[in-house]
Amino acid sequence: MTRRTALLAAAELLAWWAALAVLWLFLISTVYTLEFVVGIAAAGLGALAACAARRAVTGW
Amino acid sequence: MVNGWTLAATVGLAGGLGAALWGVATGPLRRRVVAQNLATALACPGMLLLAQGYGRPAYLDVGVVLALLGPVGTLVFARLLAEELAEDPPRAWVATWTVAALGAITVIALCVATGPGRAMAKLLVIGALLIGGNVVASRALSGGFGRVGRG
Amino acid sequence: MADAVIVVALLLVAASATVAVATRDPARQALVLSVLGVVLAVLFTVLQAPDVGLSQLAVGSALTPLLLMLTVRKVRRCGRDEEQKR
Amino acid sequence: MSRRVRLWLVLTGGAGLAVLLVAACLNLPSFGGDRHPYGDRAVRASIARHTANVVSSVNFDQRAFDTLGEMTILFGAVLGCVMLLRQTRDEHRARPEPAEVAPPVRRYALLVLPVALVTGIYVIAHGQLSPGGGFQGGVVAATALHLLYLGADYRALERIRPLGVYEVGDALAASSYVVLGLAGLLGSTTFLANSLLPYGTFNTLSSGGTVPLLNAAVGMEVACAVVLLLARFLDQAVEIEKENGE
Repeated sequence: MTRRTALLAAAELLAWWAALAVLWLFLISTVYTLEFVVGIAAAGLGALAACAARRAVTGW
Repeated sequence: MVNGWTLAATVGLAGGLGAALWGVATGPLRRRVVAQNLATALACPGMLLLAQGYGRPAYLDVGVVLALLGPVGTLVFARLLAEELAEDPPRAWVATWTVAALGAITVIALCVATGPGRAMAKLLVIGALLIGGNVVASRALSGGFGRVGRG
Repeated sequence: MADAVIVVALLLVAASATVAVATRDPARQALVLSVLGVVLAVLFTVLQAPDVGLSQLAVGSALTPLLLMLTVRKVRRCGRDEEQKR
Repeated sequence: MSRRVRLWLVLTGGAGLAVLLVAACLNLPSFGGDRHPYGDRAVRASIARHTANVVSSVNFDQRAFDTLGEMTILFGAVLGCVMLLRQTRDEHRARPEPAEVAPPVRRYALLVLPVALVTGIYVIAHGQLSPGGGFQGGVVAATALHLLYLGADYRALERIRPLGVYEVGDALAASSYVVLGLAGLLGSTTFLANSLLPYGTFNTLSSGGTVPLLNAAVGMEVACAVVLLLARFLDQAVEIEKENGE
Protein backbone atom coordinates (compact mmCIF):
# COMPACT_ATOMS: atom_id res chain seq x y z
CA MET A 1 0.00 0.00 0.00
CA THR A 2 1.52 3.29 -1.04
CA ARG A 3 1.31 6.53 0.88
CA ARG A 4 -1.32 7.86 -1.49
CA THR A 5 -3.72 4.91 -1.14
CA ALA A 6 -3.27 4.95 2.65
CA LEU A 7 -4.25 8.62 2.73
CA LEU A 8 -7.24 7.93 0.48
CA ALA A 9 -8.37 5.04 2.70
CA ALA A 10 -8.07 7.20 5.83
CA ALA A 11 -10.04 10.01 4.18
CA GLU A 12 -12.76 7.55 3.13
CA LEU A 13 -13.03 6.18 6.66
CA LEU A 14 -13.24 9.65 8.20
CA ALA A 15 -15.86 10.80 5.70
CA TRP A 16 -18.05 7.79 6.46
CA TRP A 17 -17.52 8.29 10.20
CA ALA A 18 -18.64 11.91 10.03
CA ALA A 19 -21.62 11.15 7.78
CA LEU A 20 -22.85 8.31 10.02
CA ALA A 21 -22.39 10.40 13.18
CA VAL A 22 -24.61 13.07 11.59
CA LEU A 23 -27.16 10.36 10.75
CA TRP A 24 -27.13 9.29 14.42
CA LEU A 25 -27.79 12.90 15.44
CA PHE A 26 -30.84 12.93 13.15
CA LEU A 27 -32.16 9.64 14.53
CA ILE A 28 -32.03 10.53 18.24
CA SER A 29 -34.39 12.93 20.00
CA THR A 30 -32.29 14.49 22.79
CA VAL A 31 -28.52 15.05 22.83
CA TYR A 32 -26.35 14.45 25.90
CA THR A 33 -22.84 13.13 26.55
CA LEU A 34 -23.51 9.40 26.76
CA GLU A 35 -25.72 9.53 23.67
CA PHE A 36 -22.91 11.29 21.85
CA VAL A 37 -20.31 8.68 22.91
CA VAL A 38 -22.52 5.76 21.86
CA GLY A 39 -23.28 7.51 18.57
CA ILE A 40 -19.61 8.10 17.79
CA ALA A 41 -18.84 4.44 18.54
CA ALA A 42 -21.71 3.16 16.40
CA ALA A 43 -20.74 5.49 13.55
CA GLY A 44 -17.15 4.24 13.78
CA LEU A 45 -18.31 0.64 13.49
CA GLY A 46 -20.51 1.57 10.52
CA ALA A 47 -17.61 3.41 8.85
CA LEU A 48 -15.33 0.36 9.24
CA ALA A 49 -18.05 -1.84 7.72
CA ALA A 50 -18.58 0.63 4.86
CA CYS A 51 -14.88 0.69 3.96
CA ALA A 52 -14.53 -3.09 4.29
CA ALA A 53 -17.60 -3.64 2.07
CA ARG A 54 -16.33 -1.23 -0.58
CA ARG A 55 -12.95 -2.95 -0.56
CA ALA A 56 -14.53 -6.40 -0.80
CA VAL A 57 -16.42 -5.31 -3.92
CA THR A 58 -13.82 -3.28 -5.80
CA GLY A 59 -10.79 -5.21 -4.61
CA TRP A 60 -8.18 -2.74 -3.32
CA MET B 1 -58.76 10.34 18.16
CA VAL B 2 -59.44 11.34 14.58
CA ASN B 3 -57.53 14.02 12.77
CA GLY B 4 -56.50 14.78 9.22
CA TRP B 5 -53.28 12.78 9.50
CA THR B 6 -54.90 9.53 10.63
CA LEU B 7 -57.65 10.00 8.06
CA ALA B 8 -55.08 10.45 5.29
CA ALA B 9 -53.20 7.39 6.56
CA THR B 10 -56.42 5.31 6.60
CA VAL B 11 -57.34 6.29 3.05
CA GLY B 12 -53.78 5.82 1.78
CA LEU B 13 -53.26 2.46 3.45
CA ALA B 14 -56.66 1.11 2.41
CA GLY B 15 -56.29 2.17 -1.22
CA GLY B 16 -52.58 1.62 -1.63
CA LEU B 17 -52.15 -1.66 0.21
CA GLY B 18 -55.45 -2.96 -1.18
CA ALA B 19 -54.24 -2.31 -4.73
CA ALA B 20 -50.81 -3.79 -3.93
CA LEU B 21 -52.45 -6.90 -2.49
CA TRP B 22 -54.55 -7.30 -5.65
CA GLY B 23 -51.43 -6.89 -7.77
CA VAL B 24 -49.39 -9.41 -5.81
CA ALA B 25 -52.19 -12.00 -5.78
CA THR B 26 -52.99 -12.10 -9.51
CA GLY B 27 -51.33 -11.89 -12.89
CA PRO B 28 -47.86 -12.77 -14.18
CA LEU B 29 -44.72 -12.72 -12.03
CA ARG B 30 -43.56 -9.35 -13.39
CA ARG B 31 -46.72 -7.72 -12.02
CA ARG B 32 -46.42 -9.43 -8.65
CA VAL B 33 -42.86 -8.28 -7.94
CA VAL B 34 -43.74 -4.68 -8.83
CA ALA B 35 -46.76 -4.84 -6.50
CA GLN B 36 -44.52 -6.17 -3.70
CA ASN B 37 -42.14 -3.25 -4.19
CA LEU B 38 -44.97 -0.71 -4.22
CA ALA B 39 -46.53 -2.22 -1.06
CA THR B 40 -43.55 -1.09 1.04
CA ALA B 41 -43.34 2.22 -0.83
CA LEU B 42 -46.99 2.92 0.07
CA ALA B 43 -46.95 1.55 3.62
CA CYS B 44 -44.00 3.69 4.74
CA PRO B 45 -45.71 7.08 4.13
CA GLY B 46 -48.76 5.60 5.87
CA MET B 47 -46.63 4.82 8.93
CA LEU B 48 -45.20 8.35 8.94
CA LEU B 49 -48.72 9.81 8.77
CA LEU B 50 -49.84 7.55 11.63
CA ALA B 51 -46.88 8.66 13.78
CA GLN B 52 -47.90 12.27 13.19
CA GLY B 53 -51.59 11.52 13.73
CA TYR B 54 -50.99 9.75 17.04
CA GLY B 55 -48.59 12.52 18.09
CA ARG B 56 -45.83 10.04 18.86
CA PRO B 57 -42.49 10.85 17.17
CA ALA B 58 -41.06 7.57 18.50
CA TYR B 59 -43.28 5.68 16.01
CA LEU B 60 -41.12 7.17 13.22
CA ASP B 61 -38.60 4.39 13.91
CA VAL B 62 -41.02 1.92 12.29
CA GLY B 63 -40.91 4.12 9.19
CA VAL B 64 -37.09 4.21 9.25
CA VAL B 65 -36.84 0.41 9.37
CA LEU B 66 -39.47 0.01 6.65
CA ALA B 67 -37.74 2.53 4.36
CA LEU B 68 -34.44 0.67 4.86
CA LEU B 69 -35.52 -2.96 4.69
CA GLY B 70 -38.49 -2.76 2.28
CA PRO B 71 -36.32 -2.14 -0.81
CA VAL B 72 -33.84 -4.75 0.49
CA GLY B 73 -36.67 -7.29 0.43
CA THR B 74 -37.44 -6.38 -3.18
CA LEU B 75 -33.72 -6.77 -4.03
CA VAL B 76 -33.92 -10.32 -2.62
CA PHE B 77 -36.65 -11.18 -5.11
CA ALA B 78 -34.91 -9.32 -7.96
CA ARG B 79 -31.69 -11.22 -7.29
CA LEU B 80 -33.08 -14.70 -6.76
CA LEU B 81 -35.80 -14.55 -9.43
CA ALA B 82 -33.47 -12.89 -11.98
CA GLU B 83 -33.75 -15.74 -14.50
CA GLU B 84 -37.54 -15.70 -14.65
CA LEU B 85 -37.67 -11.90 -14.65
CA ALA B 86 -35.16 -11.70 -17.51
CA GLU B 87 -37.57 -13.61 -19.78
CA ASP B 88 -40.45 -11.24 -19.04
CA PRO B 89 -39.03 -8.06 -17.46
CA PRO B 90 -41.39 -5.72 -15.59
CA ARG B 91 -41.82 -2.20 -16.95
CA ALA B 92 -43.51 -0.12 -14.28
CA TRP B 93 -41.87 3.29 -14.36
CA VAL B 94 -45.19 5.16 -14.30
CA ALA B 95 -46.34 3.33 -11.18
CA THR B 96 -42.92 3.64 -9.52
CA TRP B 97 -42.64 7.39 -10.03
CA THR B 98 -46.30 7.98 -9.07
CA VAL B 99 -45.77 6.21 -5.75
CA ALA B 100 -42.45 8.02 -5.28
CA ALA B 101 -44.26 11.34 -5.81
CA LEU B 102 -46.90 10.34 -3.24
CA GLY B 103 -44.14 9.55 -0.76
CA ALA B 104 -42.42 12.87 -1.48
CA ILE B 105 -45.67 14.83 -1.01
CA THR B 106 -46.29 13.05 2.32
CA VAL B 107 -42.77 13.76 3.58
CA ILE B 108 -42.97 17.42 2.52
CA ALA B 109 -46.35 17.86 4.24
CA LEU B 110 -45.00 16.30 7.42
CA CYS B 111 -41.88 18.49 7.25
CA VAL B 112 -44.06 21.60 6.99
CA ALA B 113 -46.08 20.43 10.03
CA THR B 114 -42.92 19.61 12.02
CA GLY B 115 -40.97 22.79 11.35
CA PRO B 116 -37.19 23.04 11.03
CA GLY B 117 -35.01 21.02 13.35
CA ARG B 118 -33.54 17.56 13.77
CA ALA B 119 -36.99 15.94 13.59
CA MET B 120 -37.39 17.40 10.10
CA ALA B 121 -33.94 16.12 9.11
CA LYS B 122 -34.99 12.64 10.25
CA LEU B 123 -38.11 12.85 8.06
CA LEU B 124 -36.00 13.95 5.09
CA VAL B 125 -33.59 11.04 5.64
CA ILE B 126 -36.53 8.61 5.71
CA GLY B 127 -37.93 10.17 2.53
CA ALA B 128 -34.61 9.96 0.71
CA LEU B 129 -34.05 6.33 1.76
CA LEU B 130 -37.61 5.39 0.79
CA ILE B 131 -37.72 7.03 -2.62
CA GLY B 132 -34.14 6.19 -3.56
CA GLY B 133 -34.58 2.62 -2.37
CA ASN B 134 -37.75 2.02 -4.28
CA VAL B 135 -36.47 3.54 -7.52
CA VAL B 136 -33.30 1.41 -7.27
CA ALA B 137 -35.37 -1.69 -6.42
CA SER B 138 -37.57 -1.01 -9.45
CA ARG B 139 -34.44 -0.70 -11.59
CA ALA B 140 -33.14 -3.96 -10.13
CA LEU B 141 -36.37 -5.74 -11.03
CA SER B 142 -36.19 -4.69 -14.70
CA GLY B 143 -32.83 -6.22 -15.55
CA GLY B 144 -30.69 -5.07 -12.64
CA PHE B 145 -29.00 -8.46 -12.40
CA GLY B 146 -27.37 -9.74 -15.54
CA ARG B 147 -26.23 -13.29 -16.13
CA VAL B 148 -26.55 -15.07 -12.81
CA GLY B 149 -25.00 -18.49 -12.77
CA ARG B 150 -24.38 -20.23 -9.51
CA GLY B 151 -23.94 -17.18 -7.29
CA MET C 1 -64.70 6.48 13.19
CA ALA C 2 -61.51 6.36 15.24
CA ASP C 3 -61.46 2.60 14.73
CA ALA C 4 -61.67 2.88 10.93
CA VAL C 5 -57.94 2.43 10.48
CA ILE C 6 -58.01 -0.67 12.72
CA VAL C 7 -60.84 -2.16 10.67
CA VAL C 8 -58.94 -1.43 7.44
CA ALA C 9 -55.77 -3.07 8.80
CA LEU C 10 -57.68 -6.13 10.05
CA LEU C 11 -59.42 -6.59 6.69
CA LEU C 12 -56.10 -6.26 4.84
CA VAL C 13 -54.48 -8.85 7.13
CA ALA C 14 -57.38 -11.29 6.65
CA ALA C 15 -57.30 -10.84 2.86
CA SER C 16 -53.53 -11.15 2.45
CA ALA C 17 -53.28 -14.13 4.82
CA THR C 18 -56.00 -15.91 2.79
CA VAL C 19 -54.16 -15.13 -0.45
CA ALA C 20 -50.87 -16.40 1.06
CA VAL C 21 -52.53 -19.71 1.93
CA ALA C 22 -54.22 -20.01 -1.46
CA THR C 23 -51.06 -19.39 -3.53
CA ARG C 24 -49.35 -22.63 -4.51
CA ASP C 25 -46.02 -21.67 -6.12
CA PRO C 26 -43.45 -21.07 -3.32
CA ALA C 27 -41.78 -18.08 -5.02
CA ARG C 28 -45.08 -16.27 -5.49
CA GLN C 29 -46.12 -17.29 -2.01
CA ALA C 30 -42.99 -15.61 -0.66
CA LEU C 31 -44.02 -12.41 -2.45
CA VAL C 32 -47.48 -12.51 -0.84
CA LEU C 33 -45.89 -13.34 2.50
CA SER C 34 -43.71 -10.24 2.36
CA VAL C 35 -46.79 -8.06 1.67
CA LEU C 36 -48.54 -9.84 4.56
CA GLY C 37 -45.59 -8.89 6.77
CA VAL C 38 -45.96 -5.21 5.91
CA VAL C 39 -49.73 -5.32 6.49
CA LEU C 40 -49.23 -7.04 9.86
CA ALA C 41 -46.75 -4.34 10.85
CA VAL C 42 -49.40 -1.72 10.02
CA LEU C 43 -51.96 -3.62 12.15
CA PHE C 44 -49.59 -3.80 15.13
CA THR C 45 -48.80 -0.09 14.83
CA VAL C 46 -52.45 0.99 14.74
CA LEU C 47 -53.07 -1.22 17.79
CA GLN C 48 -50.34 0.89 19.51
CA ALA C 49 -47.78 -1.92 19.59
CA PRO C 50 -44.89 -0.50 17.52
CA ASP C 51 -42.39 -2.83 19.22
CA VAL C 52 -44.15 -5.84 17.76
CA GLY C 53 -44.55 -4.00 14.45
CA LEU C 54 -40.80 -3.43 14.33
CA SER C 55 -40.13 -7.13 15.04
CA GLN C 56 -42.50 -8.10 12.25
CA LEU C 57 -40.86 -5.68 9.81
CA ALA C 58 -37.32 -6.72 10.73
CA VAL C 59 -38.08 -10.41 10.23
CA GLY C 60 -40.73 -10.28 7.52
CA SER C 61 -39.47 -7.72 5.05
CA ALA C 62 -36.05 -9.11 4.10
CA LEU C 63 -34.99 -12.06 6.27
CA THR C 64 -37.90 -14.46 5.68
CA PRO C 65 -38.00 -13.82 1.89
CA LEU C 66 -34.23 -14.40 1.73
CA LEU C 67 -34.44 -17.71 3.63
CA LEU C 68 -37.40 -18.87 1.53
CA MET C 69 -35.93 -17.88 -1.84
CA LEU C 70 -32.54 -19.46 -1.03
CA THR C 71 -34.36 -22.69 -0.16
CA VAL C 72 -36.36 -22.53 -3.41
CA ARG C 73 -33.13 -22.00 -5.36
CA LYS C 74 -31.42 -24.96 -3.69
CA VAL C 75 -34.39 -27.28 -4.29
CA ARG C 76 -34.66 -26.21 -7.94
CA ARG C 77 -30.94 -26.70 -8.51
CA CYS C 78 -31.05 -30.17 -6.99
CA GLY C 79 -33.98 -31.03 -9.29
CA ARG C 80 -32.05 -29.78 -12.33
CA ASP C 81 -28.99 -31.84 -11.38
CA GLU C 82 -31.12 -34.97 -11.01
CA GLU C 83 -32.58 -34.41 -14.48
CA GLN C 84 -29.14 -34.00 -16.01
CA LYS C 85 -27.98 -37.27 -14.49
CA ARG C 86 -30.81 -39.19 -16.09
CA MET D 1 -57.86 -44.07 7.72
CA SER D 2 -60.11 -43.47 4.75
CA ARG D 3 -60.66 -40.06 3.21
CA ARG D 4 -64.20 -39.93 4.54
CA VAL D 5 -63.19 -40.59 8.14
CA ARG D 6 -60.42 -38.00 7.94
CA LEU D 7 -62.84 -35.41 6.60
CA TRP D 8 -65.23 -36.11 9.47
CA LEU D 9 -62.40 -35.89 11.97
CA VAL D 10 -61.34 -32.48 10.61
CA LEU D 11 -64.91 -31.19 10.58
CA THR D 12 -65.61 -32.35 14.15
CA GLY D 13 -62.33 -30.97 15.46
CA GLY D 14 -62.80 -27.70 13.60
CA ALA D 15 -66.34 -27.29 14.88
CA GLY D 16 -65.19 -27.98 18.46
CA LEU D 17 -62.40 -25.41 18.15
CA ALA D 18 -64.82 -22.87 16.68
CA VAL D 19 -67.29 -23.37 19.55
CA LEU D 20 -64.52 -22.95 22.14
CA LEU D 21 -63.14 -19.84 20.43
CA VAL D 22 -66.58 -18.20 20.17
CA ALA D 23 -67.29 -19.04 23.83
CA ALA D 24 -63.95 -17.53 24.85
CA CYS D 25 -64.55 -14.40 22.75
CA LEU D 26 -67.95 -13.82 24.39
CA ASN D 27 -66.23 -13.51 27.77
CA LEU D 28 -63.47 -11.14 26.61
CA PRO D 29 -63.46 -7.57 27.92
CA SER D 30 -64.80 -5.23 25.25
CA PHE D 31 -62.38 -3.79 22.67
CA GLY D 32 -60.46 -0.69 23.75
CA GLY D 33 -61.95 -0.26 27.23
CA ASP D 34 -60.44 1.99 29.89
CA ARG D 35 -59.76 -0.67 32.56
CA HIS D 36 -56.35 -2.32 32.18
CA PRO D 37 -55.35 -3.97 35.47
CA TYR D 38 -52.20 -5.64 34.08
CA GLY D 39 -51.22 -2.63 32.00
CA ASP D 40 -51.46 -0.27 34.99
CA ARG D 41 -49.26 -2.52 37.13
CA ALA D 42 -46.68 -2.99 34.37
CA VAL D 43 -46.50 0.76 33.73
CA ARG D 44 -46.13 1.49 37.46
CA ALA D 45 -43.29 -1.05 37.83
CA SER D 46 -41.62 0.26 34.67
CA ILE D 47 -41.68 3.88 35.80
CA ALA D 48 -40.43 2.91 39.27
CA ARG D 49 -37.33 1.50 37.56
CA HIS D 50 -36.91 4.50 35.24
CA THR D 51 -37.56 2.52 32.03
CA ALA D 52 -39.36 4.71 29.49
CA ASN D 53 -40.41 1.87 27.14
CA VAL D 54 -42.76 -0.33 29.17
CA VAL D 55 -42.44 -3.21 26.68
CA SER D 56 -38.69 -3.32 27.27
CA SER D 57 -39.28 -3.23 31.02
CA VAL D 58 -41.60 -6.22 30.72
CA ASN D 59 -39.19 -8.09 28.43
CA PHE D 60 -35.91 -7.46 30.23
CA ASP D 61 -36.91 -6.72 33.81
CA GLN D 62 -40.31 -7.98 34.92
CA ARG D 63 -40.21 -11.07 32.68
CA ALA D 64 -36.46 -11.28 31.98
CA PHE D 65 -36.52 -15.02 32.63
CA ASP D 66 -38.98 -15.55 29.75
CA THR D 67 -36.64 -13.62 27.47
CA LEU D 68 -33.79 -15.92 28.53
CA GLY D 69 -35.97 -18.82 27.38
CA GLU D 70 -36.72 -17.14 24.06
CA MET D 71 -33.05 -16.39 23.49
CA THR D 72 -32.19 -20.02 24.24
CA ILE D 73 -34.81 -21.17 21.73
CA LEU D 74 -33.20 -19.01 19.02
CA PHE D 75 -29.74 -20.26 20.04
CA GLY D 76 -30.88 -23.87 19.89
CA ALA D 77 -32.73 -23.42 16.61
CA VAL D 78 -29.69 -21.88 14.93
CA LEU D 79 -27.49 -24.62 16.37
CA GLY D 80 -29.86 -27.21 14.90
CA CYS D 81 -29.78 -25.49 11.49
CA VAL D 82 -25.98 -25.34 11.55
CA MET D 83 -25.86 -29.08 12.27
CA LEU D 84 -28.47 -30.06 9.67
CA LEU D 85 -27.16 -27.88 6.86
CA ARG D 86 -23.47 -28.73 7.27
CA GLN D 87 -21.45 -30.08 4.39
CA THR D 88 -21.76 -33.89 4.32
CA ARG D 89 -19.22 -36.37 3.03
CA ASP D 90 -20.81 -36.84 -0.40
CA GLU D 91 -20.91 -33.09 -1.08
CA HIS D 92 -18.22 -30.69 -2.23
CA ARG D 93 -17.87 -26.94 -2.36
CA ALA D 94 -17.80 -25.12 -5.68
CA ARG D 95 -16.51 -21.59 -5.99
CA PRO D 96 -19.43 -19.16 -6.26
CA GLU D 97 -19.59 -17.37 -9.59
CA PRO D 98 -19.58 -13.56 -9.59
CA ALA D 99 -22.91 -11.99 -10.52
CA GLU D 100 -23.37 -9.13 -12.95
CA VAL D 101 -25.04 -6.34 -10.99
CA ALA D 102 -26.20 -3.04 -12.46
CA PRO D 103 -24.03 -0.16 -11.13
CA PRO D 104 -26.89 1.77 -9.43
CA VAL D 105 -27.93 -1.35 -7.51
CA ARG D 106 -24.32 -1.95 -6.41
CA ARG D 107 -23.90 1.68 -5.31
CA TYR D 108 -27.20 1.50 -3.41
CA ALA D 109 -26.08 -1.64 -1.57
CA LEU D 110 -22.72 -0.11 -0.60
CA LEU D 111 -24.43 3.08 0.60
CA VAL D 112 -27.28 1.48 2.56
CA LEU D 113 -25.14 -1.21 4.25
CA PRO D 114 -23.53 1.15 6.81
CA VAL D 115 -26.74 3.17 7.18
CA ALA D 116 -28.72 0.04 8.03
CA LEU D 117 -25.98 -1.15 10.38
CA VAL D 118 -26.00 2.14 12.31
CA THR D 119 -29.82 2.09 12.38
CA GLY D 120 -29.71 -1.43 13.81
CA ILE D 121 -27.33 -0.30 16.56
CA TYR D 122 -29.60 2.70 17.20
CA VAL D 123 -32.64 0.43 17.60
CA ILE D 124 -30.70 -1.81 20.04
CA ALA D 125 -29.28 1.08 22.06
CA HIS D 126 -32.64 2.85 22.40
CA GLY D 127 -34.56 -0.31 23.24
CA GLN D 128 -35.49 0.92 26.71
CA LEU D 129 -36.43 4.41 25.47
CA SER D 130 -38.38 4.05 22.23
CA PRO D 131 -39.99 1.17 20.29
CA GLY D 132 -37.40 -1.44 19.40
CA GLY D 133 -34.88 -3.46 21.31
CA GLY D 134 -32.27 -6.16 21.00
CA PHE D 135 -34.21 -8.52 18.77
CA GLN D 136 -35.40 -5.94 16.25
CA GLY D 137 -32.09 -4.10 16.03
CA GLY D 138 -30.09 -7.30 15.85
CA VAL D 139 -32.07 -8.54 12.87
CA VAL D 140 -31.72 -5.16 11.11
CA ALA D 141 -27.94 -5.10 11.66
CA ALA D 142 -27.53 -8.70 10.46
CA THR D 143 -29.69 -8.05 7.39
CA ALA D 144 -27.50 -5.03 6.58
CA LEU D 145 -24.42 -7.23 6.08
CA HIS D 146 -26.23 -9.37 3.52
CA LEU D 147 -26.72 -6.36 1.26
CA LEU D 148 -23.24 -7.28 0.09
CA TYR D 149 -24.60 -10.59 -1.28
CA LEU D 150 -27.56 -8.83 -2.91
CA GLY D 151 -25.57 -5.93 -4.36
CA ALA D 152 -22.42 -7.83 -5.30
CA ASP D 153 -21.79 -11.56 -4.92
CA TYR D 154 -21.26 -14.21 -2.30
CA ARG D 155 -17.48 -13.99 -2.41
CA ALA D 156 -17.60 -10.31 -1.43
CA LEU D 157 -19.80 -11.19 1.54
CA GLU D 158 -17.47 -14.00 2.59
CA ARG D 159 -14.56 -11.53 2.67
CA ILE D 160 -16.13 -9.36 5.40
CA ARG D 161 -17.83 -12.16 7.32
CA PRO D 162 -15.41 -14.29 9.36
CA LEU D 163 -17.84 -16.91 10.64
CA GLY D 164 -15.68 -17.91 13.61
CA VAL D 165 -15.99 -14.41 15.08
CA TYR D 166 -19.79 -14.59 14.85
CA GLU D 167 -19.85 -18.05 16.45
CA VAL D 168 -17.80 -16.76 19.38
CA GLY D 169 -19.96 -13.60 19.57
CA ASP D 170 -23.16 -15.65 19.63
CA ALA D 171 -21.94 -17.82 22.50
CA LEU D 172 -20.45 -14.89 24.42
CA ALA D 173 -23.65 -12.83 24.18
CA ALA D 174 -25.86 -15.74 25.23
CA SER D 175 -23.66 -16.53 28.21
CA SER D 176 -23.34 -12.88 29.24
CA TYR D 177 -27.14 -12.79 29.62
CA VAL D 178 -26.89 -15.67 32.10
CA VAL D 179 -23.92 -14.02 33.84
CA LEU D 180 -25.92 -10.80 34.24
CA GLY D 181 -28.74 -12.89 35.69
CA LEU D 182 -26.36 -14.52 38.16
CA ALA D 183 -24.98 -11.10 39.06
CA GLY D 184 -28.53 -10.20 40.08
CA LEU D 185 -28.15 -12.80 42.81
CA LEU D 186 -25.42 -10.65 44.40
CA GLY D 187 -27.72 -7.84 45.45
CA SER D 188 -30.86 -9.88 46.09
CA THR D 189 -32.03 -13.47 46.23
CA THR D 190 -33.58 -13.54 42.74
CA PHE D 191 -32.07 -14.67 39.44
CA LEU D 192 -32.07 -11.78 36.90
CA ALA D 193 -33.20 -9.29 39.56
CA ASN D 194 -32.78 -5.68 38.43
CA SER D 195 -31.09 -4.55 41.64
CA LEU D 196 -27.42 -4.43 40.68
CA LEU D 197 -27.10 -1.08 38.93
CA PRO D 198 -28.56 2.35 39.75
CA TYR D 199 -31.73 3.12 37.78
CA GLY D 200 -30.27 6.34 36.36
CA THR D 201 -32.03 9.42 34.99
CA PHE D 202 -35.39 8.71 33.34
CA ASN D 203 -35.32 8.67 29.50
CA THR D 204 -31.55 8.43 29.02
CA LEU D 205 -29.41 5.62 27.60
CA SER D 206 -28.16 4.64 31.05
CA SER D 207 -31.61 4.41 32.68
CA GLY D 208 -33.33 1.20 33.69
CA GLY D 209 -30.56 -0.59 35.61
CA THR D 210 -29.61 -3.84 33.86
CA VAL D 211 -32.25 -3.41 31.11
CA PRO D 212 -29.88 -1.77 28.56
CA LEU D 213 -27.18 -4.39 29.24
CA LEU D 214 -29.56 -7.32 28.77
CA ASN D 215 -30.89 -5.53 25.68
CA ALA D 216 -27.39 -5.26 24.23
CA ALA D 217 -26.65 -8.92 25.00
CA VAL D 218 -29.81 -10.02 23.19
CA GLY D 219 -29.03 -7.67 20.28
CA MET D 220 -25.58 -9.17 19.81
CA GLU D 221 -26.87 -12.72 20.18
CA VAL D 222 -29.62 -12.19 17.61
CA ALA D 223 -27.33 -10.44 15.11
CA CYS D 224 -24.70 -13.20 15.31
CA ALA D 225 -27.34 -15.95 15.21
CA VAL D 226 -29.01 -14.49 12.09
CA VAL D 227 -25.65 -14.15 10.33
CA LEU D 228 -24.79 -17.79 11.13
CA LEU D 229 -28.24 -19.00 10.04
CA LEU D 230 -28.10 -17.13 6.73
CA ALA D 231 -24.50 -18.32 6.19
CA ARG D 232 -25.67 -21.95 6.25
CA PHE D 233 -28.57 -21.23 3.89
CA LEU D 234 -26.28 -19.30 1.52
CA ASP D 235 -23.67 -22.07 1.61
CA GLN D 236 -26.29 -24.63 0.66
CA ALA D 237 -27.88 -22.49 -2.06
CA VAL D 238 -24.68 -21.18 -3.63
CA GLU D 239 -21.63 -23.30 -2.82
CA ILE D 240 -22.43 -26.85 -1.75
CA GLU D 241 -23.10 -29.40 -4.50
CA LYS D 242 -23.64 -33.16 -4.55
CA GLU D 243 -20.68 -35.17 -5.81
CA ASN D 244 -21.38 -36.22 -9.39
CA GLY D 245 -19.42 -39.45 -9.27
CA GLU D 246 -21.47 -41.38 -6.72
